Amino acid sequence: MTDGITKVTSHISPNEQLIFERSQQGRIGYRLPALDVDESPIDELLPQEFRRDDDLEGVPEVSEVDVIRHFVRMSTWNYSIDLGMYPLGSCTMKYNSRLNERVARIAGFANLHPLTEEHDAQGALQVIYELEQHLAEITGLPGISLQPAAGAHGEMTGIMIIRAFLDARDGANASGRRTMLIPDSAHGTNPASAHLSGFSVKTIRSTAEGLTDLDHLRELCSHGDVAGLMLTNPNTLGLFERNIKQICDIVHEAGGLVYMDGANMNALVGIARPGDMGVDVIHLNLHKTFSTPHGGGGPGSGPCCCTKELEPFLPIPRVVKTDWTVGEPTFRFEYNRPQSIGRVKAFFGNYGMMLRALSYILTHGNDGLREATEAAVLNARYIANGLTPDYDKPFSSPPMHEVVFTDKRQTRKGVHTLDIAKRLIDYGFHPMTIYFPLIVQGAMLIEPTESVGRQELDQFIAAMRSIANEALEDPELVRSAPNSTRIGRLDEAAAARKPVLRWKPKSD
Amino acid sequence: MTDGITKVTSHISPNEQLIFERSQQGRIGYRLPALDVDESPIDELLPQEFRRDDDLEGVPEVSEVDVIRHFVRMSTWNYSIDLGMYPLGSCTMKYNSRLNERVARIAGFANLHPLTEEHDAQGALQVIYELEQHLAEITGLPGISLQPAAGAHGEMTGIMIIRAFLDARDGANASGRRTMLIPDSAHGTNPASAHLSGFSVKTIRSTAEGLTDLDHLRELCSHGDVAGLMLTNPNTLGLFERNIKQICDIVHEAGGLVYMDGANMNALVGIARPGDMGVDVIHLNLHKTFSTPHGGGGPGSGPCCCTKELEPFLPIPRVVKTDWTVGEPTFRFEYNRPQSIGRVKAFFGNYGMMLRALSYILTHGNDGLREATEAAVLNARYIANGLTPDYDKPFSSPPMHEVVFTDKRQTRKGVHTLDIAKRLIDYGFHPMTIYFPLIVQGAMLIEPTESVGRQELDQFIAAMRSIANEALEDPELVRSAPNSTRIGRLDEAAAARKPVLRWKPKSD
Amino acid sequence: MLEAIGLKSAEELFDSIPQELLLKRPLNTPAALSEIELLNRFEQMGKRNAGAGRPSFLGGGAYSHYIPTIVDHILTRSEFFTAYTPYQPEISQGTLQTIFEFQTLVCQLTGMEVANASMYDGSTALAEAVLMAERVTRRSKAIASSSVHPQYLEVIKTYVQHAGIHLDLVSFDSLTGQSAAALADAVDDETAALVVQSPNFFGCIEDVAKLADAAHAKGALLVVAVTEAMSFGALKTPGACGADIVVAEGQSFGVPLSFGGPYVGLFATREKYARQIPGRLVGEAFDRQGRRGFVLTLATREQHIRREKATSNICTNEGLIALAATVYMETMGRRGIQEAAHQCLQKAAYAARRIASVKGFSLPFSGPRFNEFVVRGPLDAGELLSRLGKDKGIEGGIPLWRFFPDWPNDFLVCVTETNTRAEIDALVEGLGSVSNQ
Amino acid sequence: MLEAIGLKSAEELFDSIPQELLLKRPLNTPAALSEIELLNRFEQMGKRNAGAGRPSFLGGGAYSHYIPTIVDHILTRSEFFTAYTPYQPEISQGTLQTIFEFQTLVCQLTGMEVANASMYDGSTALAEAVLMAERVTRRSKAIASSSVHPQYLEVIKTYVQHAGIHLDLVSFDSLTGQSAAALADAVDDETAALVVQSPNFFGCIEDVAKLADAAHAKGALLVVAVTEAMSFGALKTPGACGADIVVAEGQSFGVPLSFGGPYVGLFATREKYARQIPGRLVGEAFDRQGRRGFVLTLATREQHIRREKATSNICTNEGLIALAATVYMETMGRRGIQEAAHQCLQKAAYAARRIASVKGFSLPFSGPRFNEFVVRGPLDAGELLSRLGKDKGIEGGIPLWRFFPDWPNDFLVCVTETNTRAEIDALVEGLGSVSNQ
Ligand SMILES: Cc1ncc(COP(=O)(O)O)c(C=O)c1O
Ligand SMILES: Cc1ncc(COP(=O)(O)O)c(C=O)c1O
Repeated sequence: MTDGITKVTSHISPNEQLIFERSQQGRIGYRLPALDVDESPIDELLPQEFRRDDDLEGVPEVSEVDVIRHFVRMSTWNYSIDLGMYPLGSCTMKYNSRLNERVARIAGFANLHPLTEEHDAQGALQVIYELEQHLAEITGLPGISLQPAAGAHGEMTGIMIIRAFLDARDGANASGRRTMLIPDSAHGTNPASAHLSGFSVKTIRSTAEGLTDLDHLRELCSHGDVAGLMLTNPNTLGLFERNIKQICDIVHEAGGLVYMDGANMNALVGIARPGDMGVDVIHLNLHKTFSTPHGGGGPGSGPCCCTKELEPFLPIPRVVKTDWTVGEPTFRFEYNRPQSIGRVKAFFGNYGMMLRALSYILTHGNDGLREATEAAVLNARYIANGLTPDYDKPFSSPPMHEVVFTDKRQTRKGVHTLDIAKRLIDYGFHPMTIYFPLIVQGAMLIEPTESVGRQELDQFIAAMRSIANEALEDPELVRSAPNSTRIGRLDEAAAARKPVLRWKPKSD
Repeated sequence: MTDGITKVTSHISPNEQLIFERSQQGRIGYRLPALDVDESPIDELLPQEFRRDDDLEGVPEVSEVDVIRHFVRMSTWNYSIDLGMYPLGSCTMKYNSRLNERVARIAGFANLHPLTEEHDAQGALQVIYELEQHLAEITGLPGISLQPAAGAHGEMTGIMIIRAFLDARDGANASGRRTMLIPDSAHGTNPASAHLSGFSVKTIRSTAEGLTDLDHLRELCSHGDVAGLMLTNPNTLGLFERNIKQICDIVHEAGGLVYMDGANMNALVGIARPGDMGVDVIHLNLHKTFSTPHGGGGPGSGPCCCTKELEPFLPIPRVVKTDWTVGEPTFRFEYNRPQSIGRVKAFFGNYGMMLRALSYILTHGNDGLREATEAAVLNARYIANGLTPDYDKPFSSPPMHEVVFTDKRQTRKGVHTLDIAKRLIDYGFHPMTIYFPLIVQGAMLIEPTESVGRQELDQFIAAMRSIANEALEDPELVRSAPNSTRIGRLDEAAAARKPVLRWKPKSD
Repeated sequence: MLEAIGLKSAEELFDSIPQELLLKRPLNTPAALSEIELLNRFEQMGKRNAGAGRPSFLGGGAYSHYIPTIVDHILTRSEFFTAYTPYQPEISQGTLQTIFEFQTLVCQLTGMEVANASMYDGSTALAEAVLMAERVTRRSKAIASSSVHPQYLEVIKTYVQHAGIHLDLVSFDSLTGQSAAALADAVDDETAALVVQSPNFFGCIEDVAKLADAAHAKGALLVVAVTEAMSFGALKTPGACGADIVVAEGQSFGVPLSFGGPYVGLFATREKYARQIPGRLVGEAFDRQGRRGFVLTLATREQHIRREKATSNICTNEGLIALAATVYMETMGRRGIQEAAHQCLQKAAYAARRIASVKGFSLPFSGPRFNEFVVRGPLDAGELLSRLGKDKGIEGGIPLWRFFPDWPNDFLVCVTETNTRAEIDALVEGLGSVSNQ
Repeated sequence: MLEAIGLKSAEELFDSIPQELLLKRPLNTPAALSEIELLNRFEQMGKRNAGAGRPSFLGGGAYSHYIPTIVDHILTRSEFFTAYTPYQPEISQGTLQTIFEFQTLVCQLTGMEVANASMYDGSTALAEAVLMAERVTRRSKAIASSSVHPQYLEVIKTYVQHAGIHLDLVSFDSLTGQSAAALADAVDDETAALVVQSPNFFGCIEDVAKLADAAHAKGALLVVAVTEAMSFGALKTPGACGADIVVAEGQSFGVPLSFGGPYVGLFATREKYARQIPGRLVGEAFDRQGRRGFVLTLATREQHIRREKATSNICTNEGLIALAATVYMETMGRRGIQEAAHQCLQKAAYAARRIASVKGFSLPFSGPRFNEFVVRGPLDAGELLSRLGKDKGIEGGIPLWRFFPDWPNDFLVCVTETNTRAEIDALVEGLGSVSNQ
C-alpha cells in the first residue's frame, strides 16, 4: 500500500451475521410489566378469523446483549461524519451538533402527541412559528410550510403550489401551461416531482460555462406552455447562476413561475436570498443546510418557502400567532384555507428535525450562519485550487460551496471516476458524489462543507493527488480498489438481476 | 491468515494524532453565556502574584467537531464488551445495561450536590439504604459501607476494620497481632492493602489441588501473631474453597478474623453466602458482580460488608432509617460513631455506581440474580470442557465461574501464554487474564461471565483450539501475533526504561 | 487559508454573485446563544407542552408504546446517525445490513413478500401505494373507505390530484364502525385500488379477506393501511388476508411521539410487483471473493436514474427511524411483540368495558377492535376532554369533531401496554366526574 | 448446554460447595422489575431530592459547572465505557491515548512535570500524596493547615493511622481565612510533607510560594490540594509556586455532581519522583515497525507486581471519569477554561459584594478568593439556609457548623459560571428576606 495513505491503517473489524441467523428459540430481550387488568378470554375479544395464527414464526428471538452487539458491530462497518470529512457533493454533509440531538429529546417535545389540543402544545407551535420566521428571513420568502418530509417532498409541494396558483390565475386556460422547464444538470428528484404534479418536463441546456443557456430558455419560453422553471442555485456544478434575475424575468414574462431547488443553500445563507433574486418558491433541506443528521438515509425535512402571493396555496394546517397572554405569545393551527393544495403528510411534518434546525440557527446566531457559509465556500475553493494541477476541471469559474472535476485525464490510462472514488476509500476518505450531474462525463462533485479543518483538507488533496499519480504509474491498483476494506466491490448487476430483498430460512 | 478466523476481518481503521498535534491557535469548541455581572478590574480581585501568567500555553485549541472526531476515531481502536465476550479472568466483564446508565443520569440524582441538606436528598439516601439492605441479604453480612471507591479500597477498609476491632478487643496486646495471612494465589491488592493497614504479610501455600493448604494455615496460625486471613472464594483459580468453614474456624480459634475478597462473587450470588461460611468481612466489586461499567479502568465501587460485631467500626457516615412520614421512610446520616475507622473518602463513595448496582439488582430480581450466577458458572464449565483436549488444565476439579489453563503443552514449541493471548486478538477475541494467579506457571485465567451465548463460546473454543494447532504447525505465526492489528506488540521495556509520560511541544 | 488561494477577504468568495443580489446587512435572526442559554430556552418552551407530561389515551395514528432504552443508545451511535445514504457499500455495510433486516422484518410482520427501505410515513406510503396500483393495473380509479384515517385520505387526495386518478370515498357502516358492504360493491373494472385501513381510524378491525376477494374479483389491488403497527403482533396479517400492497406507520415500533414526526412508513407488496415499488431497496450481493454484502438495488426504478419516469420522486427517506424500528423489533422480538400486542388488546378491552359502564357514556361501534375505540359522551367531547386535562391531568382521547363535525360528543380512546390499570381507572373515574360538572 | 458438559441440572454446577453452605431459599430481594416500572421507581426517588432541581450555591469540594453536551456523548460510546483497563495495548489504544492526553493536560494545568492516570478522588489522592512524601523523604511527619477541606483531613487521618505517620494540624488564621504564619514555622527536619489547599476550604487563596520555600528550607515536600480545578484557569499554578506534589479533585471538569461520586483524583509531581507515584501511568512506546502507541508503564511500582511493597494498593481507578475530564478540558480548551475561570471569579466577586451589603451579613475573611467565600449571617446558618430552600427554592450554601461547631452562623457560598445574575440577585434578596422572618 502507498505511503501516502495517512488517514487509515488496517485493523481487525468484527464480523456479524444477520439477526435471523443469530436467533435462538426462547431467548428474549424485552421486559414488560405484568398485565395488571383482568384478562378476558381471547375469543371474546377477537374472533379466531381475525387472529394471527403463525405465532410470529421467523421474527428473531435474541437477548438484549445480542442486540447491542449486533448493532454495535454492524455500526463499525460504516463511515460517518464523526469519523471524518464526507465530501459528497450536493449532500452537504456537515457536523450534526450533539446539542441539537439533546434538544430534540427534551421530554416536553419528544413525548408530545401530535393530536394534543393546541392549548396543551403551545411550546411546540411556538417552535414551528419561530423556525418559519427565521427561514423566511434567510430565504427572503415569507410564506413557509414545514410539512414536507424531505427535499423531494418539498419540491412536490412547491410545484403543486405553482400549479394551484396557475389554475387560480388562469382558470381553464391553465391547462395549456403544463410544461416545466428543468436544466439538464438538475437532480433527478426535480423532473420526478414535476411529473408527480402533472407536468411534462422540457430540458434546458447548460452553456459551456456551466450556466443556464439563456437563449435556449427564451426559446422554450416562447410557446406559451411554460408553467415554470425549476432551477438549482448555485447549480449542481457549484456555480452561481449569475443571470438569475434575468432568468426569473424571462420566465415571469412568459407567464411562468420560478421554483428554486434550495439544496445548495449552504452557499448562500446570510449572503444572498432567493426571494431577492426573483424566485417564487423554494424548498430547503434542513438535513443539509441546517445540519439535521442524515441518519444513513433520512429523515429529512424539506420546508417549502414562497412569496406572499403564493402563500394561500401552502399545505394545511398553518401555524398562526393569535395574541399575547402574560408575556407569552399564543399560537393555533389554521385549517380553513380554501386555496391550499391540501395536506402532504399526516400531522405537521418531521417535527424533530425542526427542533434541531431551530437549535442550529440559534446556536450559530446570525453572524455564525454567515461565517459557516463563508467557510463552506472557502473550503471548496481551497480544494478546487489543490486539485486543479492533477484533475480536469471542466468549468473555469471559481466554484461556490462545491466543485466539479472529471476523470478526463485519468481515463487515458483506463482509470475512471468510479475507480478514483473507490481508491479514496483505501485512503480513508468517503468518496465524493460521482457521475452527477449527468451532463459532466465522469463527474466528481466535491463538497467539503464548513465542518472540516485545513489539516484534513490538505490530507484529502494529497490523497487525490497521490491517486492521480497512481493512475499514471499503477492504474490496476486504482481499478481494483478498494483493497483494504472488509468487503470488495460488490456485484451490483447480479444483485439487480435476481434480487434477494429479504432473508428467508434456509429450509424455504 | 487462518481460515479459522471467523469473528473478524481486516478493514480500514482511522488514524488520529494527539489532540496537541491537532491544536490550532484561535480555534474554540466551547460556548458560554456572556458575563452578566458588572466586571471588576482584575487587580482588585486577584493580586498579580496569585494570577496565572502563562496564558495556559499548550492547552489545546480545537473546535467541537475536532473533539468529536478525535474521540470517535480513538474509540474505534478499543475492544469492548459491546463488541464481544471479554473473558478476562477475575474481572467479570459482563454486559453493562443501558437502563442502568439511564438511571444514573436521572436529573434528581445526577444534579444532586453531596452536601445538600438531608431533607432535600431523601431519595438519594433511600437508594443507599436499599442497596445496603440487598447487599446484606446477598452476602449474609449485615453491616455495610458503600464508601469505598473500588475493590482495593474496600480491602483497605475491611482490613482497617479488623485492626480496629482487634485493638478494641485486645488493647495493647493487639500490637502482637500484626500478621495478615494471604494465599500465594491472591490478587496483588490483597497484600498491598494489608500493608497499608500496617500489617506484615505471610503467604499461605496452596495445595496441588489448588486450595488453601490447611496444614500450612494451622502452622502459621500457631504463633499467636495472626490478625487475620485474606481469602478469595472461589479463589483466583476459579475453585471453591470447600474447607472454608474449617478455615474460618482455624483462624477464629487463633484469635484472628477472616477477610474475604469478594471479587469472585459472581460465582455465588443467590447460591451461597459468605456470612454463612464464617467470613467476618468482605468487599464486593459493584463493577464486577453488579455490572457497573469498567469504563476503561474505572470507576469502581467496593462496598465493605461485615458481621454485626464489626459494624461499629465501619467508616462514617452511615445511613440510618429514622421514621415514616406519610408512607415514605425518612433517612439521615449518622456521624457519631466513636469506634469507626474514620472516613476513607470525601462524601459517600461512588454514588453513581450504587444507582447502577441497585438497578441491576431490581431488574434481575432474586430469580434473575441466581440465574445469572448459574449461567456464569455453566459458561465457564463449557469452556473448561472445550479446551481440555488442547490445553493443560493444572487443576482437575471442575471450575466455578472461571477456569485456569496453562501454556505447558505449547511451550514445547516455544509458544507461551503471551503469544497465545496475542494470537487470540487476531481471532477477534480479547485475551483472557494471563500470568495470574502467579502460582500457576503461564496461567491463562478465563472468565466468560453470563453475558455470552453458546455461539460465541463455540467460536472462542474453536479459536483456542485452532491456535493450539498453529502452535504445533506454525509456532512463529503465534509468536509474532497479533498480525492484524493497527499496531504490533509495543516495546514495553524501552518505554519503562526512558518513560515519556506526557506530550511536549517539539521545540522543548 | 484565504491567502493560500489568493484572496484578500471573505467577500471575494462571493464575487460571482451580482452585487445587487448580495444581502448587505446582517440577517435579522437572533445572535448566537450558548449551550446553557439554548437548553434553557427549549426547556422553557417544552414546559409549555403540558400534554407531554400526562397519562395519555391519545392514538389516532400515533401511539405511546414503551421504547426500550437500548434503542436510543444505538440510534446515537455516530456511525449510524451521522452517516449518509449508503451509496458506497464498502464503507456502509452497517446501514445496508440493517435495512436488509428491516425489509425482512416488515415482510414477516405484514405477511408480505418484499418491502422497501422506508417511506416518509404511513400517510405518504399510502398515497404512493395508490400511485403504484395505478402503475400496476394501468387503471385510474381508487376507492377508499371513509374509515381510513382522515388525514391519510387528505394526503392521498393531494398526491393523486394531478395524476389522473379519481378517488371515491365510500362511507363506513355507522353501526359496526367498519367499512360498509357498499365498499366491496363499489369496485369495478376501472378500479386500480381498493383502500382500506385495519384496524381502522375508529379502532375497528376490517374484514380484509373479504375485501381482498372483492378487489381481486375485479382485477383491482387491495391496499391495506395500518396505523397501529403493534396490531401485527395479534391480528391476522394483511398478507394472509390477500392484500396486494400493505403500508403502515412504523411509529409504534420504538419511535417517540415527537409531535408527529419523524416517523417511518412501511411499504410491502408481492414479489411480482417489486420493480414497481417506490423508494429504495437493499439486496444481497457478493464480492469477487464471494463474501456476502448488501447494496442498494433495482435503482433503475428511482428518480436519479429514471428521472420523470421514476416510480416515485422519493430520495431521502427515513433511514434512522427505520433503524429505530429495526432495533425495536429485534429487541422485543417474537415474544415481546406478541406480549405487547396482547396487553394492548386486553387493556383496551378493560378500559372499554369500564367506560361503557359510566353513566352517560357508550361505545357507538360494535366491530371488533384492537386497542382503540370510539366513545360517545354526554356532552361536547372537546369540552369534556379539555376539563379532563385541566382538572385531572389526563389526556383522555381525541375529539372526533375535528374530522367529523357531526359527532360533537364522540372521541377516540387508545390504550397501550404503557397505560397502567391505575391510569385507566383514573380515566374512567375522571370521565364520570367531569361530565357531572 | 448443561447436557453438552454432562450435567443434568443447574444444581450440579455447584457440587463443589458443601451442602450446608448452600442457600436453600430464594434471596429475599425483590422480584424483577420491567424497564417501565424500574424507571418510574427511580424517577420517584429522584423527585425526593428537591435539592437537585434548585439554583444552587453549594461548593465545598463539589461544583456545578456547565458540562458541554458532547462529553456524555463520548462517554457513552460503547468502546469507551464498556472497555476494561487497557492491559492489551493492541486493542486498547483508544483508552491509552486518552490517558496520555489526560496526563499531559493535568501537567499543563497544575504546572507540574508528570501526572498519573487518576486516583479515586481528590481526598484519597491527597492521602496518597502524604504517603508518597513519606516514601520520598523517609520522614514520618505531616503538617497540614486546618484550612484544608475537613473531609480531606479526615481521609488523610484514616490513611496514615497505621503507616507510622504523624499528622499535625495547624489552625488557620481567623482574620484572613488563610493558613496561619505558624504553619510555615511548624515545618521541621522530621517533616515529610507540608499540606495545604488553595483555594482552601473557605475559598481563600493561600500563599503557596511562601509555603513552598518554608517546606523546602527544611527538606520537606510541599503538597498542594485543589478541590476547585477550575481555579487552574486563573490562578498561578502550584507548580509555578514550587509545589512538589499537586493533587486535585477533577469533578469541576465535566463530571456531574451525582451526590458525591464518581469523581476523579488528579495527581501530579516532579519528574524525579515518577517512580514513587501511586497508581497507573501511561507512556509512549513503539512497535517493531516504529509505529507510535501507548502502554501502561512503570508497572513495577504497582500492587500486581510489587504486592505489599507497591507504591499504593490502587488498581481500578477512575478511568471513565478521567475520560470525561479529558473531553471537557479539550472541548473547553485553552480559552474556555480561562473564560469559565474568569466568570467564576467575577460572579463570585459580584455575589460577595452584594451579600456583604445586606443588613446582618458580613464576610469574615479578608484573604483573596476565587469563587467561594464564607458568609456570616444574623442567625443560625442551618436554619437560615433551610428557610431559603423551602421559601425561595434556592440552595444558598453549606452551613459550616457541620465542620466547625463554633461557628453556627457561618456558611460557605460558591458561585460559578452557571449562576446567572438573576440567581445571584435572588439569593441576595432571599437572604435579606428570610433573615427578617
Ligand atoms: C440538488 C438536490 N435536489 C434535491 C434533492 C432531494 O432532496 P431529498 O433527498 O431530501 O429528497 C437533493 C438531495 O439529494 C439534491 O442534492
Ligand atoms: C481477585 C481480585 N481482588 C481484588 C481486586 C481489586 O479490585 P479493584 O480493581 O476494584 O480495586 C481485583 C480486581 O482487579 C481482583 O480481581
